[in-house]
Amino acid sequence: MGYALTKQQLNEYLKALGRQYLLVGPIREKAKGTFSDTDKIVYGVFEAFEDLVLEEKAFYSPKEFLMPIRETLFHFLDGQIVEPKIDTKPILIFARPCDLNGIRRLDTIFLKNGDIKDSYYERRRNLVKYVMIECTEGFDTCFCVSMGSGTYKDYEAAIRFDGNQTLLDVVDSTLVTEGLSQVIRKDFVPEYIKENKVKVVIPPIDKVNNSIFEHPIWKEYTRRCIACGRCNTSCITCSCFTMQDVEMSDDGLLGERRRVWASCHIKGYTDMAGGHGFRKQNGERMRFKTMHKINDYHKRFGENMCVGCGRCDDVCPEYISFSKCINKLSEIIKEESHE
Amino acid sequence: MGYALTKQQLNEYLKALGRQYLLVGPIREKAKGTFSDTDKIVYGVFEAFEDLVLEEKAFYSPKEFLMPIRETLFHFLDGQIVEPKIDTKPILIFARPCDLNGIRRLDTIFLKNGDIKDSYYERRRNLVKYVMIECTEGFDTCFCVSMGSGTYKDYEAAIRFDGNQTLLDVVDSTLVTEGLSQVIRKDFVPEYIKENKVKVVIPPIDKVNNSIFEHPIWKEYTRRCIACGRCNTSCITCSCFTMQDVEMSDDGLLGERRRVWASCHIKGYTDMAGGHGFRKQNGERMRFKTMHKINDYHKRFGENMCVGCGRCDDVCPEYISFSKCINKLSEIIKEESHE
Amino acid sequence: MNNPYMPRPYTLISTQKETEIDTTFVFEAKDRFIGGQFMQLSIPGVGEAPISISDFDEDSLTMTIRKVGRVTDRLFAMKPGETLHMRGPYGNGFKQEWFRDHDMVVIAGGTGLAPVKNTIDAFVSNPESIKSLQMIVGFKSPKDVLFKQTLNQWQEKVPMIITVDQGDDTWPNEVGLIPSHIKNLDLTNVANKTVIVVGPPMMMKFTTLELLRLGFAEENIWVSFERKMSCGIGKCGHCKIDETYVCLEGPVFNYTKAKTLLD
Amino acid sequence: MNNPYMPRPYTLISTQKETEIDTTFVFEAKDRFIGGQFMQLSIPGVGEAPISISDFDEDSLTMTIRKVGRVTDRLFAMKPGETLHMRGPYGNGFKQEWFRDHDMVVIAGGTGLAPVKNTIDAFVSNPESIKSLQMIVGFKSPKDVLFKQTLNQWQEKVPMIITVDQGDDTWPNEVGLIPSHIKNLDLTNVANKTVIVVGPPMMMKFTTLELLRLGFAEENIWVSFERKMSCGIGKCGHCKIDETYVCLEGPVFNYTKAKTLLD
Amino acid sequence: MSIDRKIVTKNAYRITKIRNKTALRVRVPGGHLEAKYFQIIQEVAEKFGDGTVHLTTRQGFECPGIDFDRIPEINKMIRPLIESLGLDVDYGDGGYPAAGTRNISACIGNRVCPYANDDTTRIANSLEKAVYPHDFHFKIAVTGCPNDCIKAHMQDFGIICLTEPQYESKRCITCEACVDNCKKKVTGALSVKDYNIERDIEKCIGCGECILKCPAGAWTRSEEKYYRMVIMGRTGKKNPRLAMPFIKWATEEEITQIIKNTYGFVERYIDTSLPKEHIGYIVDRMGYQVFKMKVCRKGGLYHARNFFTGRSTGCAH
Amino acid sequence: MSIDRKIVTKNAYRITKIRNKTALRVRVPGGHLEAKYFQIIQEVAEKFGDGTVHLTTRQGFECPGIDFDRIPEINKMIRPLIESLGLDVDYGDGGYPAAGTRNISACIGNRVCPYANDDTTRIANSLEKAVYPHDFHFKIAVTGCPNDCIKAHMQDFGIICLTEPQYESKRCITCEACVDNCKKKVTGALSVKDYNIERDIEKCIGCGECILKCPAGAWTRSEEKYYRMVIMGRTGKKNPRLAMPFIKWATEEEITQIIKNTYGFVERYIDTSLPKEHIGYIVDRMGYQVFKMKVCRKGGLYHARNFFTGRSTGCAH
Repeated sequence: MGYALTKQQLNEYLKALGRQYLLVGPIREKAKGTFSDTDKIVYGVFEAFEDLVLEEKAFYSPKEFLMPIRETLFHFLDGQIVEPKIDTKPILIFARPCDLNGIRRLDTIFLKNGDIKDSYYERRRNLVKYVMIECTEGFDTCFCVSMGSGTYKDYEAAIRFDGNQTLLDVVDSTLVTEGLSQVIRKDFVPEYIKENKVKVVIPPIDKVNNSIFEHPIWKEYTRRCIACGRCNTSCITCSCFTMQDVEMSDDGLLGERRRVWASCHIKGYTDMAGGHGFRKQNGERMRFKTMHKINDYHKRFGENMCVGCGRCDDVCPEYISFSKCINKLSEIIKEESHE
Repeated sequence: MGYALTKQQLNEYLKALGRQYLLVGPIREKAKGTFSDTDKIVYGVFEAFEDLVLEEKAFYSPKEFLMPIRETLFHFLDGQIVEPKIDTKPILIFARPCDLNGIRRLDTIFLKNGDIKDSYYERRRNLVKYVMIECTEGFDTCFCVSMGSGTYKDYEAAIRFDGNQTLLDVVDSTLVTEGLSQVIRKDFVPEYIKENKVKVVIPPIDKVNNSIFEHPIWKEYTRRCIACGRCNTSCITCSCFTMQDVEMSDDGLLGERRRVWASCHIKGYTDMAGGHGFRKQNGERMRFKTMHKINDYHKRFGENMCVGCGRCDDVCPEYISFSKCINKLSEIIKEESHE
Repeated sequence: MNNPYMPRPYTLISTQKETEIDTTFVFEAKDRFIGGQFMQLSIPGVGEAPISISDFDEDSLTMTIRKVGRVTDRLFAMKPGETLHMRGPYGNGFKQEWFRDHDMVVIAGGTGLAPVKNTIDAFVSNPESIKSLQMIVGFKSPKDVLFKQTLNQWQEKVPMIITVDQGDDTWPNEVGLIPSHIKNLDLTNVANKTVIVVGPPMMMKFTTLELLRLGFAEENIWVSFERKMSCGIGKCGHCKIDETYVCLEGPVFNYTKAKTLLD
Repeated sequence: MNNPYMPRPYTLISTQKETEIDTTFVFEAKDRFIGGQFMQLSIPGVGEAPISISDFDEDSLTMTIRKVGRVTDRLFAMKPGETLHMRGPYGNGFKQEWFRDHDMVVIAGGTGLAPVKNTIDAFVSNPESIKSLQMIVGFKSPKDVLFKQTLNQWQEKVPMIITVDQGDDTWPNEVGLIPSHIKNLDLTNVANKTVIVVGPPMMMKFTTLELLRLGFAEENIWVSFERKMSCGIGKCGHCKIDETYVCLEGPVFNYTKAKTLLD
Repeated sequence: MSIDRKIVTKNAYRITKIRNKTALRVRVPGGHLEAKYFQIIQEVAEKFGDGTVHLTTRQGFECPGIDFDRIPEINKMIRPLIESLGLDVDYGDGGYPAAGTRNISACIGNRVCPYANDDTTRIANSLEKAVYPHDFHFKIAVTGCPNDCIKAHMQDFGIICLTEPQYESKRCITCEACVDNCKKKVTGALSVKDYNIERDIEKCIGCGECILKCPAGAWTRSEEKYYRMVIMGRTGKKNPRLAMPFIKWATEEEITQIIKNTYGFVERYIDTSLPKEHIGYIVDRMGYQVFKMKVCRKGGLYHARNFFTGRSTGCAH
Repeated sequence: MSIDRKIVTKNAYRITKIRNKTALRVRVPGGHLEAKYFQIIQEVAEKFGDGTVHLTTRQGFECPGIDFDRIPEINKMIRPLIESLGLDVDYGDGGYPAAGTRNISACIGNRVCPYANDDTTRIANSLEKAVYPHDFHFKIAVTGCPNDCIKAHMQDFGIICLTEPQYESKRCITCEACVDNCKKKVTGALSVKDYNIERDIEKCIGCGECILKCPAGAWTRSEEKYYRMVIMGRTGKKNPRLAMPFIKWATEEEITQIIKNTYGFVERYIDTSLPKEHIGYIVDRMGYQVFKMKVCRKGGLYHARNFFTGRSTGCAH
């Protein structure tokens, strides 16, 4: 069902939705940027349209509403093991197609990899619905079109912010508030981006073999990459985590177990008890991530993990471009196939 | 008797003179300037024409050949008081009219002020003869014309360095060397400077009275003058000195008494045993010097002490101009006379 | 919530010190296990650690554990009768049917003997299930030797090379790295022999290279991987190698697969 | 070389301590002096110092000297019979003929009494040479009083105010600065009285001001200047004031001249 | 040649080694200026000077080889530059006041540098407004972070911009990048406890490196900006020394007040018999305690927290 | 946006606070340049940057707000400037090597300053030739006199130009200007004895102030020029410290050799696991004695006179 809302109507609508849902979208955290006197755009809870930041890409993705950076799995109390409760208010995430496609990758890992579902993810996932923010232009580093993730159809609603008018397509009837009955109905079919400035060519899966592991390109990244992990933390599809157990009382009776985001770039990712680890070189880590995003996951699940949101490019302090890396790899594989 | 000498003849003549006389003229001391990588032009012993520096004014005057900066008056040895001997080789000073007129002022002070002649000055004075270097252009700070000291007639010889030719007028027959008989005779009457860039007006002696002592002009010099004494040490006419007694052996039996240049600008000039002194303000010292140079001495001896060589202007680290000071004073006295 | 991360309590029945740093723990357990699978040992407030199952029967679960971190430190302080938590079993394990009627060679290095112990025991107890069995077991030094009694029992029944990298005066067996002993096995019909290789990464690497050199067939070599694991159920990502999750598809791999798993 | 700087030896005959820091030295001397002239005391290797002549006769020279520097330090260490050097006398001195038949007032402060002592003695010894004599002599404090015996002798013969800036219980005479006592002099026919004023610069300044205020004539006032002197013969420049050399034209000046000598 | 040396040098021209030649000195507070004024400097150097320019360590231009009598012309020419730099303190075409208090210098600050915790040029300019014109020999510099590129530790007043890192444990992934970095490059103020990062506030120097290193946004900047002031550092012939800590976690208002108070202190205690007694020597002479009491009492700073104990003991905090 | 950060920053461009914007940094060895090149800086700033320029404390220009992809154009444009500064080390149009060893800075030196004992810019340029291009993190500065306007005491190698004052008693008038000044402004190395000036050579720091103050030319400059080198000073977060004296009365050749030897020392002992270990920390780690032995042995300096004892005792002179 399509609507055309004025700014005022939009805010009234959001207010009404807010009673039902926690509204999450890209917002500005004033002066909370990494560098002094800079802001940080993040996904956070908002109330009104004016809170939303649409002209800049958020530094972090909305994934933390599905998999918090730190999530407590258990509380321990003198032998008892208790699952913590979470806020059960439904969440409405306003996000672009790339991120929504990214969340679908998270679903895959947490719910479809192996026989066992991740119950913590699932219970949050079940609380979330999506309002797709129409995105036809993208940003400088986006390459969603190449990744086939510029479109998304499974939204509960779609929205176009267009000057003074906002167009809304509501699929999920629970999102049709009473107020909407006062709003002009107007059919709205969201458009999708047709071309990014950045284009990548994914090497064909059947052409990729282990010989690429030995290629000097990874050495280059050993030189350049500082293994800070920003590409992982900002990535909408990175889903790795590590367990942390904490004893909160001296007698050890009170404690908790949590999981926190892990990063395949950051030291310790593969270290086992006893100290042995793998992929000590930063270039090996770059390779691992790259292959995961455009090859391994694809082999397992039939689509690429990477959705081309380009955040890894935006946040790399060493200005390493993942899209450039993919294209380089493609070139290498193309050349090797020809040989 | 006039001569025209080639460069070679000149140097041969100088060589011949050098056997008889210590030749003294303006020479360059390489890298011995106050500031690093600068030279200092001073009056010193020279041998050849090339040693002479004519394009720059010497920092110090030639007076130190008549009154050394330090001159030992007596050596003491266990009760004996001994006058030191000096080198009795005659000295031939090559200098411009201003300096030669300045030396005449020294003669006046040392030989004619009071009934008693200064024997130390006299014995050196008697060794010295003068070759007047013709000076028709002067330097930027010269004001000899205003002081009437741009001309000098009592020279033993006069010399004009004129490109490849040197013209010589010899008055003193002892300066006619054998070699000169080989040289072309040419009448030479030295010319004198007619106008300086800097002109001063000396306030008429009868118009100067004690009221000038109170004038704020001296306060200005208290602010500006740092009492370093360079104007005195560089002055051709400053003749003040102070006694220094030194015991050279621990038992006090060996010692000397010397006199060293004194400066009416430098602290201690008027301090008596017990500590009382006069003219504590630097402006008062400036006034004292100024009046001495253009008024007091004139009252005593009928001509101004200052010969307008301008060295005090050249050497003042605070860029105080004595010629400007004279002119300011003239203006003040002129105005006061009119009132 | 059907929570796969929820650990269950297990009671410690007995412990057996194997070496200075290795101890065998026996827990009461009624679950069904496969040798080579692993459990997530889980001490509330301390952490979890993936531990290979070294033996089991209907009522018990045995794990030989090295003291190498926070979790095992706590474990080593426990006394029989106390309870700890675990979840699992995870992984594929050594499925007995893979080896039925094979000429078996088991090569185990150090703690690598633990995950394969149950399998060897099965071979030894049921010699009819396989064609033949010979073994190489290696340790760093005599004081690192695990399962001494068991080894003695096996040795009575099976051709077996027991070696240490560095011996001492009392050491009655072989000395030298495991790969150097492979050629001393009975290598008749080598192309049809099946090998299980378990041990530290370097040992596995050089052992398989030697095996291939001596004519073993890739598809007849089985290895077990050890990796960092946080979840054991294919979510946390740590154990992933290429498109393979060790916790799901491993830890036991046929060499034809294992050789493609490059870190 | 006729060397005017050459000092001559003089033998110390006797010393007389006047105060803690002033001592009167008597030297053997046949030269001719005028009271108010000065000698350049000259200690080889130590220095020279201009010292006023306080008294003299055909055979001796007396100087009352304050211990204030290197040269006087040495002098004070000397004993009668020892020799030191001097050159001089220099300066004009108080010429007796200037004062013949005058109504004389002598005002002396502190060590200023020394240069004028010989002149006062002449007045006192030859009262006929002048019309009248009265005196003010001032010191800082009782312990600074010079020539105590002489003062007593003079006091018997001449109207005399002896004052100290600051008295004590034992002080029998006046208290207060010299200028404050001038008005207590016999000031009849003041315009024709002649005054000799000798003392420290400030004392001379305020004394002359007071004298003028009370009606003394400028041309009847005589002062003696003290200045730094290195040569004593008009070369070294130190004592020059305007066009005047104190060593040559002074140190004694009529006030009509002295008032123009501004430092 | 007659010039009033003191007036000339106070008016941004210096005495040079070469007799009768001066050099124009243009101080650039905070070191940042619009490029268009480069033209003026170039023109001065080429038309009146020897065609060269020296970039001074206090961030000024120096054009040597200038005749003294061209000063009025040059003053007219540099007027737009002087005005744009905010240096024009009622001098009109008479140049601008210099010497005395030296150019307030600053590193490039957070206009450009990722490490800087504040806009150092802005602070330099605002301090300039607070203290100029002043004859006292003061050196002030502002540096954007404790790395101290401007060498604040060699100034009378070195101002080091700080942020107080805010830790949000729920965003922390315990990667320890902050801890490792702090140990390696800073003061080791961070440690891990129970997978959380603990910040030793005594050791923390407020550099903000932890914020820069954090991949997950667990560390962010404090809303307030803070400043550490180090004092009485100096080069010089007599006894060069590193500046000593004076106040930490101060506000901009506080540091400005301290500097202003110090001018009052100098006014009262300077030894005018010396040519230009440097503040450092005055403090040495009067004693640190006296100085501290005097500059902190005014403006109510005396009881402020965060003062360092200073060089002598027993100092009230 | 993809750039090779390490290559870019090594090539005089920096990472700035603003994503995708860089800043050109042009170091000016010794701080002195021809004014005509100001045009180039201005043009870069206005055409490619944000129209502003920062004057750095190490005497460089920094033009912020530049897009990374304009680097090649800018490199072409600045080529004449780079060449004139002698920075062109086989880079052609590729810019010039920067970072690593920092710009060798210098006070204005004796081209202008009356106090300077040498042409500091010349020395900076000659050291530049001796050490560039080099990746090691070194800071070197040359100051014309011990007044140390360049803050040599905060460098790894601070070079202080000296002269050894020559006293000619027969020209001395005992005005004591030198003595008073040395006591007031310097180290009190001069005293009067029997109307002559005595120079305590232990106290004398070779500043030459006595020469400047002498009205009679009794003090003159030594024919040889000398240098004092202070080492291992630094700012920074970890532990800022004043440089320590290392060698005094050294020749230019000697100081150059010591610096060159130090590069060898670093090459051998640097901890490459750290991002860019700073020479000061390497010396701290290896110990002063090892450092001294290594840098002085080569080139025969080990037994040179005039070494300071250094921070530990028992050091061979």
